[in-house]
Formats: sequence, C-alpha cells, structure tokens
Amino acid sequence: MTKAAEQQGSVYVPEPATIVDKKRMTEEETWYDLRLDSGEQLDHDPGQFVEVSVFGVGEAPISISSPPSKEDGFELCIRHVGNVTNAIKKLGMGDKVGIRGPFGTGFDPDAVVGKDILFVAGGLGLVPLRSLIWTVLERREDYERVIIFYGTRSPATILYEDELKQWENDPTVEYHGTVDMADDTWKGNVGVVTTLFSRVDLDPDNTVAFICGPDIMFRFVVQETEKVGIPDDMTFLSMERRMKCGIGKCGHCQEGSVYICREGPCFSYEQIKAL
Amino acid sequence: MTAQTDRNLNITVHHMTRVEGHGNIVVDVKNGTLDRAELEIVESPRFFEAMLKGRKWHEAPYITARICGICAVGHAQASINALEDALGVTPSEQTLKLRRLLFNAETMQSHWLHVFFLAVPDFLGAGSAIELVDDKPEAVKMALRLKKLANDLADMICGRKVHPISMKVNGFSSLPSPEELAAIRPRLEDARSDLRAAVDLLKTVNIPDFERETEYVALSLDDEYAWISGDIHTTDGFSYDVSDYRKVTNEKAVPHSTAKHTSHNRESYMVGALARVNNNYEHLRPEAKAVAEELGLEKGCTNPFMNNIAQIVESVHCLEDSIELIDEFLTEGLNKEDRSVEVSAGRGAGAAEVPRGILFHEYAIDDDGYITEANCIIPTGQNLANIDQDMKALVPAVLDKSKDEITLMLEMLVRAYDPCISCSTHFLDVSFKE
Amino acid sequence: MKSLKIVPKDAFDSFVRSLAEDGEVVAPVAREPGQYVYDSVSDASALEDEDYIPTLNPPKKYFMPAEEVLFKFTGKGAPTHSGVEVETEAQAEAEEEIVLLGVRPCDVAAIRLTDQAFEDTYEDEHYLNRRDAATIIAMNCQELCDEHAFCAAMGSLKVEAGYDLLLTDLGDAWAVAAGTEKGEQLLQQIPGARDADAAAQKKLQDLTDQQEENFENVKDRLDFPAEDLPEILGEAEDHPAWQEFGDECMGCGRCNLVCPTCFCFDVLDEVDLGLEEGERKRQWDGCTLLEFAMVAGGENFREDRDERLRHRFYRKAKYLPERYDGDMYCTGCGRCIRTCLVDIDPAEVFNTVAEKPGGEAS
Amino acid sequence: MKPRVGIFSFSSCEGCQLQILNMENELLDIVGAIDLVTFREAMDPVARDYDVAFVEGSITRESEIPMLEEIRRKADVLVALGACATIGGVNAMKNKFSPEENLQEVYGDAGSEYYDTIPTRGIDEVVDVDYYIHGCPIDRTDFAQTVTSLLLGKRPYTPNFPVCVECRLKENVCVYDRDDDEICLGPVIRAGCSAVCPSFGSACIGCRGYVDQANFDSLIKVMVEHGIDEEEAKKKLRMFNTGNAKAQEVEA
Ligand SMILES: Cc1cc2nc3c(=O)[nH]c(=O)nc-3n(C[C@H](O)[C@H](O)[C@H](O)COP(=O)(O)OP(=O)(O)OC[C@H]3O[C@@H](n4cnc5c(N)ncnc54)[C@H](O)[C@@H]3O)c2cc1C
Ligand code: SF4
Ligand code: SF4
Ligand code: SF4
Repeated sequence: MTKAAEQQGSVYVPEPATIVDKKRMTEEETWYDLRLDSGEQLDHDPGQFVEVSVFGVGEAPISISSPPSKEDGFELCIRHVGNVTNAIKKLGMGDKVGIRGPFGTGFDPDAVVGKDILFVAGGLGLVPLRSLIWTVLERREDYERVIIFYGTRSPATILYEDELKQWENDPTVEYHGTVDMADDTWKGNVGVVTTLFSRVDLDPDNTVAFICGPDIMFRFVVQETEKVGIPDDMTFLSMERRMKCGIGKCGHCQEGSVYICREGPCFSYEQIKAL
Repeated sequence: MTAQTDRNLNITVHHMTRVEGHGNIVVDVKNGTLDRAELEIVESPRFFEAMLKGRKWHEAPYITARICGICAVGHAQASINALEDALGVTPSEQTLKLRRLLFNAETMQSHWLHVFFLAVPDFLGAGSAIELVDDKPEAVKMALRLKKLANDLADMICGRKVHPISMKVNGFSSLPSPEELAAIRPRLEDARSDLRAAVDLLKTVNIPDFERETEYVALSLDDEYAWISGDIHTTDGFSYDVSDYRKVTNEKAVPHSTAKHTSHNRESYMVGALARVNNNYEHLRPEAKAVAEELGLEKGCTNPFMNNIAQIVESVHCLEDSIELIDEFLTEGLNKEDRSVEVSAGRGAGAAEVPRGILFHEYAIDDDGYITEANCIIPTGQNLANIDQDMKALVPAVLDKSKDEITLMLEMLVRAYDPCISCSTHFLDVSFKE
Repeated sequence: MKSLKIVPKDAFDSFVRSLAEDGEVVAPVAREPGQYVYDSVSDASALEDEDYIPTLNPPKKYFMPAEEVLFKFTGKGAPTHSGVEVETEAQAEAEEEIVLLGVRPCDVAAIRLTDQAFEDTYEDEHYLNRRDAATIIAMNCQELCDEHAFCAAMGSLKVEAGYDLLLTDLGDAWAVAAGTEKGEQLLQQIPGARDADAAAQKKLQDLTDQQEENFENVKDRLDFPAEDLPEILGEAEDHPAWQEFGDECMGCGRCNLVCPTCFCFDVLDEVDLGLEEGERKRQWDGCTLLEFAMVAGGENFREDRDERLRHRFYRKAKYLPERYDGDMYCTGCGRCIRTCLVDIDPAEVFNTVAEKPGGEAS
Repeated sequence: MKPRVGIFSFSSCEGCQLQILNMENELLDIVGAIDLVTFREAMDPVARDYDVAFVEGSITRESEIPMLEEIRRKADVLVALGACATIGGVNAMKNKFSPEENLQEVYGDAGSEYYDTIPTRGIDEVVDVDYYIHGCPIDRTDFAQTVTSLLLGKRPYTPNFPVCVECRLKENVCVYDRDDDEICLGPVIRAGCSAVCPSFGSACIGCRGYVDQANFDSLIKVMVEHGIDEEEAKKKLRMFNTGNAKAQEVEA
C-alpha cells in the first residue's frame, strides 16, 4: 500500500512541497526538483505519478522522473501545455505546489531480473521511463543487456541531454537516439523510433520491453516488438488518460474494468489488449 | 442674460460617458448666436420591429426586454400589458401587486444607479464613482449596498433583473417563497437609514438653477402612484386612454438622430421622474413627500436638473411601498395561479412607467398567435426633443462661462434626463409589408 | 437473527416526529404531481403516497452533493504571486446526522454500490463521513412504481443489505426489520413496537409471495438473466445498434446525472477576486458528455456520441460488474428513462445488442 | 502590475455592462484588482491603452469593423462579452431580411441614406477572439471567474456541456415534464447560467449558444412531439443563434 492510502484525512488534500531547483530543458519542458515540506520521501515505484496542484489553477498528473533511490525529494519534468502546466512554469525556486501521491501502479524492476531490458521512449515518454532506467542501471548486474531507444521530434526537443550522453558512453548500455526531423547540428539517426529496431538484434525469449510515448507511437512500437517475437506479457507500456482524482473515483480515466490511474498507468501489453 | 455678443463656440461631445448607449452633443454658436444645439443619437439601429415579425406572441417580452438592459423589466412589462390587452387577459390582484413590487425594485435600482453612480460624480466634480472610492468610501459602499438590495429584490421576483425570466402574460412563472420575502424585509428596513444619509448628502450638492416651462406627461391613476396601469395625463390638462398613445407622441423623424422625436401640445414634452411627480404628487407616500419638501422639490417644478431629486423622492416612495407589500404577501401568502391564455387575433397597446418615463408597446397578433405588427415608443425618445429645447435655452444663458464649464453643464443636463439611448433607436413605427 | 417488530402506524408516525425534532429527516415528497424529490419532512406521511415513483435525483445527493467543496486554501496561491504560503483546510470532519426515510429497494441497492466504490482502496472520506452520519429507513415496494422501472430484472427488488431499518406495509402497522447494529438500537427505541406474532409473520409471508407475483412480468423486461450481461456486452462492441442509439442520443448527460449509481465527478478550483482565498470543489460529471475523456492536446478518447453512450452502458453492466464481483451498476430504477427526452431505455438497449444484428439471439 | 482593462460596446442593449455594474459586492474588488481604463457606461475615459478588452455587442454596421479591428490590435487579450458579441444574439434575427429590405421596410425611403447596415454577426466573425463570456445577459459570477482566471493566467472556464446538466444538478422538474406548453432548448445550449431560466419556471431560450456536437435533429423531434411544428422549432433555435457559423447546422 502506498503512503497516500494510509494517509489520515481527505485523500484530495495535497501536501505542500517546495521547488528547490528548476531547469529549462527545451522550449516546452522544464525540469523540477521538489521536496515535500513534511521532510518525508515519496517512496514511489518507477512509473508512478503524482498529482501536482497549483492552488487556484488546478491539478495535473505528472510522472515521477527520478528513481526511488534519490535522496531528498523527487524530480518532475513538465511540458507546458495548459492551465496547470503553464502556471507551474511561472513558479520559481522556493515556491510551493501541492502534491498528492504517489499514485498508480509502476513498473516492477524485480520481476524482470536476469532479462535483456529494452526501453523505448518517445518524446515526453522518457520522463516516466527515466525513473526505471536509473533503477536498472543502479543494479546493473541484475540484468543482462540494457538497450535504450529514444526518439524525439527534433534535436531541439531532446530531454535530459547530459544523461543521454552518459548512457551513450556507458559500455554496458546500448543507447540509440533518433529524431523525426533533423537540423544542421544533428549527426545521428533520422526517422521515427521504430526505425531503431533494425539496428539491434533482440533475443525474443529473454527480452522485456518498456514502452512509453504518445498513444500513436506505442501502437507502432508494439508492432515491432511483436515482429521480434517479444511476448505480450513481456511488453510493458504506460498509458495517458484524462484524470481528475488519481485514485480511481472520478471515472475519467476508466478503460474497461480498470482505472488507468490506479491499475495503471503501467500495464503489460497483454493486459491492455484485454481492455 | 450676459451673453458675449461676438462669441464663437463649437462643442462636440462624442459618445458621452455615463449614459446608456451612444450619443453626441453638438452645439454651434456663431457670433454670439446659437446656430445649433442638439443631442445626436448615433446608436446603430437594431431593427427590433423586424425581429418581432413572425414570432409567437409569448416571445415578445423576451425579445423586447433585450432592447435595453437597463429598462429590461419595463420593456417586458409594457410588452406584457400590450399582449394582455390584445388577448383580453385580466391578471389577478396578486399578479398586479407582485408586478408593483417588482417595479419598485426596478425603479429603486435604476434611480440609485443613476443618481449615485452616474449623476452625483458630476455634482462632486469626479469623473466617475470609481474615483470616489478613495475620497468617499463610505458613501460609495452605502450606494452599493442600496443598489444591491434593489437588485436582490428584483432578482427574487423575476429571476434576473437584466432580462427578467419569470414575468409572463397573466402572472409569474415562479413566486418568491415566504422565506425569501421574510429574509429581504429587514434589509429594506435598514435601507431607510442609508437613504436618509443619501438625502443628507444630496442636500449639500448644488443643483444648477435653470427653469424652462414644458409639458409633463405620465401615467396617472385616481388612487395610487401609477407605474404599470392608468391613463396618460399631461400637465397641460390632457388625458388619453393608453390605446390613444399616438395622439400624445406624434412621432417625426429628424435628421440628426436615429431616434424619432415626439411632441404633443408644445414643441416638446418631458417624461420621467419629474413628470410623474408633477402629475401624481398627491399619491406619493408621506415619507416621500417629506423628502421632496426637504430637497426643495414641489409639484410644478420646471427645472430639468431636479429630475435627479425627483428620482430620490420616488425611491423613498418605492421603499416604503415595498415594505408594505411584503407584509401583505407574508400575511396573505402567494399562491400559484392559473396562467393559461386563450389565443386569438387581436391588437393591443400597453404602457408602463419605467424609471426614465412612460413607455408604450403595441402589437397586432394573428389567429395563430404570430405577431404581425409591432410598435414601441421609448421614454428617452420622447425626451429628445425636450432635451434639444433645454439646450437651446441653456446655452445662451451661460455663454459667459468657459467652454469646459458649458460642456460640463450640457453633459449634466443630458445626464439629468437619465437617457437610455440604446433603447431609443430601436423601435420605429412600422407596419410590415406582407 | 435480525430483529423484526410490528409498529402501529400512528406509533411510527410519532417516532418519526421525534426524530425530526432532534435532527433532519428526509423522504420522497411530490414537488409536483408525479415529480418527487427527497426533502425535509416532519412526520411519516410521505410513506403513504401511493403515486410514488423514484425521485428526480437519487438519495446520493446526501452523501455526494451535486457540488461540494473538497478543501479551501488561503494565502496568495496564485502563480503570479511567488513564494507565499498556502494553507489547506479540510472540510468539516463530523457531519450532521440525517435520517433517510422511505428509501426504496432500488435506491438501497444503489447506496450499497456507491459505498463499495468509495471504499475501494482509497477511502473517500467526504462521501463516507456523510454516509456514516446517515440512517437509512428503507421501505419495500409491493407493486411496480411505473412502466419505466425494471428493478426485478436487475435483482434490486429484494433488499438484503444496505439499510438500517426496512419497513413493510401491513395496512394498519409497519413490519420493521433491522439490518444493522444501528438499526437494532433504533428499533429498541420505537415506542409501541411489539414482536411479530404468528399472524403478522403469516401476513408478511403472504406479502412477500404477493410481491413475487406482482413483479413476475418485470423480470421479463430483460430477455436474459442480468448476470449474463458482461458476457453479452463483451460480444456486442461492434453492434450496429450502437450507432443508431448514438444518433438519437443528444449527449446531454441527463441520464448520468440522475442515475443513483453514477458517481463520476469533475474537479475545479475557484478563487476570489483578491486571489487570496479559494476552494477546490467537485461536481457531478457524466461520461456521455463531450469532454469527459478529452486530454491535453485535445485528443478525445470517446469522440462520438455513440462511443460515449456505449461506454455508459458498459460501465453499468460490464466494467464495474467485472471490477466488483459481478455487481450490476444498474438497479433498474428507471430514472434515466424517465429523464431521457429521446427515450433511450437500458433494458431495451441491452435486449437489442444481445440480438445478433441479423435478428437471432446470440 | 495590474492589467489595464477596457470595456467596449457595439450594437447591444448594454445589459452585459450593466451586469458588471450590478456586481455590487465584488465591484470594489474588481476595481482593486484591475486598472479600468475605459468603461463608458460608468466613467469618463482616462487612457487609451489596455491589455485586456472586453467587447460587448454585435457588428451590424460597416463602420464598426475598423473600430473593432483597432481594439483587437491594441489588446493582448480580447474577450467577447455576452450573446451579441459571442454569437450575434437577438440582433441577428434581423438577418432574415436582406440589408436592403431592412432599410426599406423599417426606415422607408427617408432613412436609408443615414444608416449603413450589414448582416449582424458575432465579433469573432470579424476578429480573433481569445475568450468568451456567454449569455444574454452574462452571468455575474462568470465575469468574476473570467477576471480571476485572467489574473491567474489560466484559461477561463467555459462549459461545453448543455444547460440540462446544471438543471439536473439543481433537481428542477424538467420543462418537458411540466404542465405548461413551454419548449426548452436546454439540451443543445451551453451551460454556465446555473439553468436560471428553467429554475424560474421558464424555459431555456438559447442565449448562451450551442454546445459542440449539438444534436439538432433529435431536439427538433422532441420539440415537435411537444406540440410545435418543425419550422417553429427551428425559429426557436435561431432566436439568439442566427449570427454565427453554427447556425447553418440547424438549417441542414
Ligand atoms: C499518468 C500520467 C502521467 C503524466 N506525466 C506527465 C509528465 O511527466 N510530464 C508532463 O508534462 N505531462 C505529463 N502528463 C500529462 C499531463 O498530465 C497533462 O499535460 C496535464 O494534465 C495538462 O494539464 P493542464 O492543466 O496544464 O492543461 P489543461 O488546461 O487541462 O489543458 C490541456 C490541453 O487541452 C487544451 N484544452 C483543454 N480545454 C480546452 C478548451 N476548453 N479550449 C481549448 N483548449 C483546451 C489546452 O490547450 C491544452 O493543450 C501525464 C499524464 C498522465 C495521465
Ligand atoms: S439522457 Fe438520453 S439523450 Fe441525454 S445523454 Fe442520456 S441517453 Fe443521451
Ligand atoms: S442506469 Fe438508469 S435504470 Fe439503471 S440505475 Fe441508472 S438511472 Fe436507474
Ligand atoms: S428544463 Fe430544459 S434545461 Fe432543464 S433538463 Fe429540461 S430540457 Fe434540460
């Protein structure tokens, strides 16, 4: 059970948290480092999310981007698209937001020990995966190969560039990046993320895939993993839906008998097919 | 008169502020002789007569309320009166009383808005009530409190003062509950002291000293101060049935205005609070008469600037009448009534004394209840000719003053009439070609 | 064994009067002929209304008001004012006690269903606190209320749980059964209550048999047992009838809003003009409304009316039953049918999509 | 810095401006939160530059177009205020006649030279509009909500669900279940008024404009079932909604 479920009082009242650091990552996204004012840790699983409040404006579900091992607080990466996410953009260091969570079901790193791990991230999809990637890298010896595919629209929209370099230079990681549309500075791969599948040989019997990105991307990526022969129960995805409460009450994120916010956002492809 | 004989003066006030709707003041003096003094009406015509054609009878009050946001209740009522006349409907005693209570609310809120927010800033030399917030915060808060009370009273009865909802032919579609009536009554009582303070404030302001005799026209009843029924009376001694309203209004088009001008026994006549007081003084409640005396308003007053004072006097009358009506409703109860109406072809005229004066609606309806003809004459339209005449008399009398002072005075004169220009252009006498 | 007592009607009436003196008692009362709402009452007369049909809005409004404040905040919370404190203040913890009188079987069933949803994993204290403060005095239906209800087909006519007291009309007296500990205690307090003798037992049994008979044909409103619905719907996703129902549906959301088992909500922040005080509130929402499943970027996961209407029926009879041990989230109360201007009737919808498009049953 | 706000008016009854003046409890807060620079109905003008423009009224004359364009150029944010501005409003009912017919029939030969008149339209048919405050008249709390939203930098909340939603939340007896003959447009009209008309014993007459995906066919069928003919039903739908693009859907 997560901390929020044990919490006394209304599950809708956020805890205050303070922005201790922020960095502009691209035109559209900003990275934030936050601390709960209570001094406690979130105690989350990779892939889980929090509901972030700007009082007076509203709440938005945002994936926790830092690994659980991070001491002192947690990190978010937010794309500014609407009311809440634009309001956050105006906040500075020392400003307060409200946090509820962690919510949802994340990816379980223990369940895939001994496997080849394939991460496929598209755009903002890197944010929830990053938490898992670092968790896996922290216990690198528990896993066989670690392969990371990351695709963005253009070089200007690449997130966490420093960390990507780190992975690129890490001999134990097979990192492949691509952009849909290159510019003059770009020397790497051009094309959608699925084109990267031709660059590596995957062992269908021992690979698990973690996929995160826009709905449309994951449909194409799953075609690839199926082609490779990775079983549906070894393919994991994170889904996005409208969410108002984050705890399976408000009904907005319901798909079939599950609430994406509670039984998800991370599912195996097998589960998703059943919805 | 101390006019400088060789003076040239040209005043144009474009889109004057703190009036409803768009109007320009134009004054031209050449070599000390007044060439032109006019209120130009530049509001875009909205063709309400065209809109009504072919609509169902019961839609007329909704549509005509939208002629003017400030007189919406008045338009709805005049429209309902005309329809009731055309359809041969006699509303119940309860309905008439509730309508009177609503008119009290409408009159109070409109008069208070006008006097405190639109006219008083002139007397106190401010550009707006907003400027007074820092200077006289208590006065502004008091005015807001009064206005809110009148608005709340109206909302309670008709749902919404701007474009009322529950006012219907032959009754109301919802009635205030006893709890609501009981809740608003003490607030009305409290308003007495606010109004007292307002009267004291008004005693200190300087009303320009300007007299011009004219004819005053208003609805009159034998036994009470008339708002929503009665005959048309004039201070020149004429009296007409409402259906003969055209004998009073005699509209004619003038080149400088999108609204037509009216005249009766003289070149022009005046309608509104002052005209009502001049016609119906004896039916004012004693509390209102006392205030009239205090503020120097007598029956037969010919100073148009005193219209603001007449408005305050009327609001005292309305406040007292409201308390009495609410007490009656609380003892007798308000009951849901049958509002059904038999529709057949007919023609009817209705009048109502809206805050700015007498308002006429007239419709013809066919057998299926569709409107075939509509006419509407608005108080401000009736006052336009009188305003022009006043300006013509006022300018020569004050020609020794600076241009700014004259301009301000003219603006104050126009504002004293509480003109509702958005109304005045929207109806013209039209019969439809089939 | 739960207690059962017989209470003469006048004694019960004085009991209700005393409850109403101590606190709020609400019951279905006619606002206009044939239009009922739950409203405050001071005696038990509402129980005798023979024209009763389910109220416009369900009793859910007492546990989850149409609009409710989740918490208030003060301090300059606005993003334009940085670096200021925000205080949150939860809503009042203890709720006023309230007695719901004359709750009919379908609504008792519905209350149990919403209880279950609000208790699931994360307890919704706003709902549950109010629920705890409520006493449910239910009342059996001896006859079908109107042609729109199909409670018996959905298995919600027989109430087994979810009430504190359950009344059955014996003519000059009420048979009062306790369903909870709270009900037991209350039952002890009713003056003039006596144990049920053999005659009363017999009469009660006769009434039960009679009820069975009276509702026999209501069961036929569905062409199959309700428990088959999840499976039937599982095969009916692409049924062409959805399109036809979707063409009729106005997407107006009325069916959601009046439904006793719909509990979806929207959340909004409101702030005063000084930007110093505000509140977060929730409001009933409906899955048939256009923007219900719209996300950032404007993508709408159920863009068309027919998809949204289908989702509503699947939620009632497949998604939630699959989640909650087969419990149907439609009680057959008929509210949505009464309110729907284009006469979309769940029983008819279920029967239609259960048939293969060609006509033969699936 | 407080945003500088101007309130402007084209062809209208000025009732929406009046609704603002009628916010007695909030007026001082509003004046405190914004810098009101133009509000002809209530004050003399003090400045000509502004960040936010609220525009009331519809466009009915050629000469109004450049004035509106000028406002758009100056304002960072332009908000349409009320039905005349958002959807054309009642003014647009005159569009059933051609401009020539209107002039001829209504003013006769004498008037035509003074006035130019063009088919009435909401202001977004002339310039880009950022936000809408719907209603004839606007709802006072909706105006306050819009002002606070703009101050907070968020998009004002505009419901895209029908009046029926708010009407059910208030547990009204539906107009179609009452014993009078009223015809309600609630199912296709945008909410935000707290269903004020049905709540006061009347019916929704459509002043807030159509919701997206309005199902006119179904509602017209309902109206016909309740005793009016199809032509009359369409006429009702058009009362406020002739001056905007969506009006064509009713005809189709
Ligand atoms: C599980 C989960 C994890 C997520 N993780 C992240 C993350 O890590 N980082 C991240 O950046 N995002 C994440 N998201 C997405 C994020 O939650 C949304 O972007 C966010 O909720 C948007 O909220 P908002 O208030 O800023 O936007 P809103 O104001 O709700 O608007 C969202 C979008 O809809 C449009 N829109 C909405 N209503 C209207 C209207 N009436 N008229 C015009 N346009 C309208 C807006 O233009 C905008 O593009 C996640 C979502 C989920 C479900
Ligand atoms: S009430 Fe009827 S028309 Fe309205 S959304 Fe529900 S099914 Fe559709
Ligand atoms: S779906 Fe309709 S019949 Fe079923 S419980 Fe809801 S309102 Fe009642
Ligand atoms: S009265 Fe009108 S708005 Fe209210 S529910 Fe009925 S149709 Fe909808």
